Amino acid sequence: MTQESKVLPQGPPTSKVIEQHGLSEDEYQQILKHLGREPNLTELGIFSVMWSEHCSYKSSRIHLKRFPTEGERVVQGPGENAGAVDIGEGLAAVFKMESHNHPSYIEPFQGAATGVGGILRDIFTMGARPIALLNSLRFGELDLPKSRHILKGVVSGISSYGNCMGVPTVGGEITFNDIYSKNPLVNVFCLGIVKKDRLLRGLAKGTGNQVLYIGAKTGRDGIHGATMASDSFDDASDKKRPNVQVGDPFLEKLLLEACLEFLEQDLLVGIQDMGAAGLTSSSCEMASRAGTGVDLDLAKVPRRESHMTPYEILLSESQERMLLVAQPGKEESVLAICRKWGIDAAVVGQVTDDGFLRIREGNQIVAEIPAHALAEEGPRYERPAAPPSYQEFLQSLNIDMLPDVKNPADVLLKLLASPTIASKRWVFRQYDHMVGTNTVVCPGSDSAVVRIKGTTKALAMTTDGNSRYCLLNPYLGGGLAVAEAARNLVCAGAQPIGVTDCLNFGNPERPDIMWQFIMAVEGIADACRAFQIPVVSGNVSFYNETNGLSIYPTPILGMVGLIERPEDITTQWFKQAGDHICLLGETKEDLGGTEYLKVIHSREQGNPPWLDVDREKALYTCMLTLIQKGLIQSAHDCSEGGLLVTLAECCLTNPSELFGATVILNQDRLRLDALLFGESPSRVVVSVKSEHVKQVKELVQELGVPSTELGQVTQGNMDITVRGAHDLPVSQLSLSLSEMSDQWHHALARQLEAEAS
Amino acid sequence: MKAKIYITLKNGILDPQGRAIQQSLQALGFDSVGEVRIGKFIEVDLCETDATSGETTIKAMCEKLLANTVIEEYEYEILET
Amino acid sequence: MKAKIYITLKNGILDPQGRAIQQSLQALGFDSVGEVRIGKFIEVDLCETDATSGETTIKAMCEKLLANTVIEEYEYEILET
Amino acid sequence: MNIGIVVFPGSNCDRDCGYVLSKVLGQTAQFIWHQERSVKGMDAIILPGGFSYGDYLRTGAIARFSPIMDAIVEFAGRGGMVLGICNGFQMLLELGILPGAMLRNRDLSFICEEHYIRVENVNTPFTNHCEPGQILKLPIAHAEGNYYTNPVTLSSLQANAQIVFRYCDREGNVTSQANPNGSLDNIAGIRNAAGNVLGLMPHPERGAERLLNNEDGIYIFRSMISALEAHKLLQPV
Ligand SMILES: Nc1ncnc2c1ncn2[C@@H]1O[C@H](COP(=O)(O)OP(=O)(O)O)[C@@H](O)[C@H]1O
Ligand SMILES: [Mg+2]
Repeated sequence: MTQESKVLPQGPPTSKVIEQHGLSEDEYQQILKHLGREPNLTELGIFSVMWSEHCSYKSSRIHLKRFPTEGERVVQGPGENAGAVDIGEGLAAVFKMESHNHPSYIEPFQGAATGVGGILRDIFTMGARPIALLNSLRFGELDLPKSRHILKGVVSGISSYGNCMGVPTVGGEITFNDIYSKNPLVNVFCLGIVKKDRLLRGLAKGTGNQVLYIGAKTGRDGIHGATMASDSFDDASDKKRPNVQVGDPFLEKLLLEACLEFLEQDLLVGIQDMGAAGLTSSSCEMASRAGTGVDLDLAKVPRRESHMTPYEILLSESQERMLLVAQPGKEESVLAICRKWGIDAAVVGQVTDDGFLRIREGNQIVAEIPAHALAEEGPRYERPAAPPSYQEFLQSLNIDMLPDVKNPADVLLKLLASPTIASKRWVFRQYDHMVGTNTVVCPGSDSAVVRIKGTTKALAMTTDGNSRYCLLNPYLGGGLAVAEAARNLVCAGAQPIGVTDCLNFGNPERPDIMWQFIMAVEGIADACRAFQIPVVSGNVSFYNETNGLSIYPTPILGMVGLIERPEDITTQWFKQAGDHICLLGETKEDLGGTEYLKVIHSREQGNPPWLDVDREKALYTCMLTLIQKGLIQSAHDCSEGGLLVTLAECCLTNPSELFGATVILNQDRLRLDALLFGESPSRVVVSVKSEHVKQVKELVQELGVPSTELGQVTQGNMDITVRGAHDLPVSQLSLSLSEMSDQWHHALARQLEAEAS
Repeated sequence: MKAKIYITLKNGILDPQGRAIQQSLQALGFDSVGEVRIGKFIEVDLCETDATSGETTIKAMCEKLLANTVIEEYEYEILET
Repeated sequence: MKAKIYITLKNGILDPQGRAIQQSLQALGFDSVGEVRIGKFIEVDLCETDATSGETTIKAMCEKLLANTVIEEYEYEILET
Repeated sequence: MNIGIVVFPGSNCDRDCGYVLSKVLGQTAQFIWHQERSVKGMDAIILPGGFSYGDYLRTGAIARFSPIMDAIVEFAGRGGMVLGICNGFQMLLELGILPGAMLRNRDLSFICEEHYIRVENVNTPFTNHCEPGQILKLPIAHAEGNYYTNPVTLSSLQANAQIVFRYCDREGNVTSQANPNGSLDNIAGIRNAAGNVLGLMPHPERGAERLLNNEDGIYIFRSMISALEAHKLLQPV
């Protein structure tokens, strides 16, 4: 075609420029092949972002194939803006999780806020109204002033964006470890609801259809955000320009309402948000998915700053922008809705049939690249992987060298006050977790539960991950995270129906990191397969490394469960004095990698507990059966801090009153610390009305789940007696509720409000 | 002495508040309004008397706490009282 | 022309933000810090040339929208450009 | 009853109010876009919570200039019932229909939590279903609910029983500990002198269903409906 020769030549790039764009010699050769000529600088920039780790998944893609992604309920698996599962009555739940780690370190408030903005757009571009947000956060220990600063900034960023959008932040998790002091993690999960047959996709279908740009004007912000997330790229000429994007939640709220109106009136063929790599990634991905091309005229793109080059416009990561393809003849209606909401909008191009992403500025072509090459034919690497040399040291732990616990009451109080375990109320009271009037179970139980208006159904959601387990044994750590997430859901009375993941790791070019990644993915994949929970979306964040120090491998899972009847919604806290307390599952000598070892013995070593998949599955079936038969008052899974912390939380978390407990434990040849603070998985503490105890026992036995009666809910202290051989008491503790409650409820606020001097 | 500190967003950084106020002023009929940028104005009382050391203090306060130098810049004035 | 507008809480109204900043500054070791008051700093571009009419416009904008005179007071400066 | 809920750009409790009125209480809820100019046919108006115009500049400051506001001011002037919830309350203050202004919360952060409030005046169309001194538990969710007014206005609010709700503890004691945001005199809600306009920071629409573990907000909506019905009986059209 004659047009091809007209691509604006800017001179072939020098090898220095190629290197600055983070492209290897090999990758550059591939670019030459795709183009059949030298790229100009704009084209080089486009390839550079699209083939960055962040956008192309070049190091992870072949491994992610291991995830089970199919299932009866799956409506949309990985590959779209978000995944979707069928929840019945013609509805689908659309969800995904994303990371915003690096920006949140540079500018905690804006970094976290724009992270929330991005994940929300992923959900409403699918045509779904977002109804819940969750977040998983990792920070350094709070004795560092910098960690407190980052935490406060991140929390207020999430709160300001989510609250303004009117989407409740209903849950999440936070853990602390110095390994994150220079690489905090901010992973955000969002879920929305859509009519199944109205699900929208990021498709640029229909030759001749108009391509529209709506939302914020394009500025120079965040140019190279995607490469930044993929490496430590810094272009000297860009240095003066802060690489920070500022979010505008108000504009995004307008975009949300406008998009849902487009959907209601059926005006669109496809839509995608401009996230990483902005206009470039949205246009070429939409074309590539549909097998079409897209022709864009940059002169029509609304701009915030003057004298922007095509390079800058194409790579800008200004927030709150979307690209959409209108149904033929419907452009005017789209524009009218934008006018109503006061949103900038412009027709910027059209769909073509030649498979090219063609960028013009006025009548000049500034770039022309096969869309498929950008979106799908990026490099794929099977990077070398090998266990780190220190792995054996990490796993070696001679527990007999450590003294057993002498004063369990002191240890419990210490654990309750450790920020990883302490109440996160200081954080979630800053999140509007009730807007939308759907939140049945607010933050503070194992899972958040949100009802679905117009049905009797509800969805339970949780995010989980234990990076210490993953450090010690990434395969087991991956599986344990899946198990814990699913256990949290069944404790709320929900059947797990789908999962999304956010895989946060160090530098994939290091074999030890790659090994962690591969093992963790395998662990997650095997567990999901065993529990039949499909992975429908996710995100990978590599290069979480500062000065050569990587974070612990931190895969986070966001899992969704379905509750058919409101009466099955179950919470973790005790409800009534006199109820019986039972432990389902078995306590073993599982001290490796526990919070107890870290807090009390300053060790992060050993092997995490073994995950017995069949036991875990039996537990799920058992829990759901008990709950659906109405036999359970409360259910709380045992995780960080072990049995004693679990019991304390059952006592302390009821929003209307505190309860005590009288509990007798048998030591059963276990170390006392393992019994009280070990973290054996597949365990749940339930409370049962006395008239149901017999029935519960029978059912549990029938379903093959080990169980132990522990005692009763009271209005007094938490009294624990441990009996050894011949039923002789070996340890007795009595903790006042007010003391425990004071430690647990206020520890975080105290540490955060401690001012540095 | 007393310091007046003005903190504004760096050039090129999106100012959503300014934009909303601009639109609202225009809607109110203030047609001559162009760009609006919004920042912070901080008054600090200092019990120092030496102008140079006062200035050093103010600068340090801005860098350390008052301005977020990733996205903001600051100016100040020092008034003897 | 350009206007610089300074909006502060009226005297006598407790300024929780100012107090929090004062405390943080003191905790950071800025011992000489006394009272801190925090306000807004708004820059408005105006395509007017007449100083008097420009001033009238700015005043009207402040009274109508930019300041809430129940709790706030304002000052402004007009700069020719 | 036909209750109009005004939708501003950035409102986000509009649909929640609509749900309670129509699905829980069986009334007709009608959404009114802020650019409309009439509230004709409405028996009462709700200004819902949210972040109108992002709450940029000041909460409620930009929304008060919406085209619909003239009609609402006129409606209120005629004795029409207007309920401002959270951001709606802030708009009523900016409009000057209610006296005072909101400052940032004492601890500067957004607070989402259930709180107890004491009903101080049951002779209003918004509280006639309550007992004097009744304690309601309702969620608050705001960053600027720290009510302020000058001493003269405060005493006239007190003297005229215009303070309708005060933050209190579980037993009903109005203490500074029970005050979540530093609000003057623990004020959680006030009415105008005529009594037909109420602004409050807590969200009654979030406390209107057993499933959500809170039904205390129903008292306020039921009061409104009763008052409207009584009014209709008095003045048949
Ligand atoms: N770890 C993962 N597991 C499953 N799917 C993944 C994973 N990482 C990425 N994906 C899928 O790959 C696609 C591209 O993801 P991503 O690039 O994060 O989207 P975005 O462009 O919105 O950032 C998405 O559909 C996502 O769900
Ligand atoms: Mg996306």
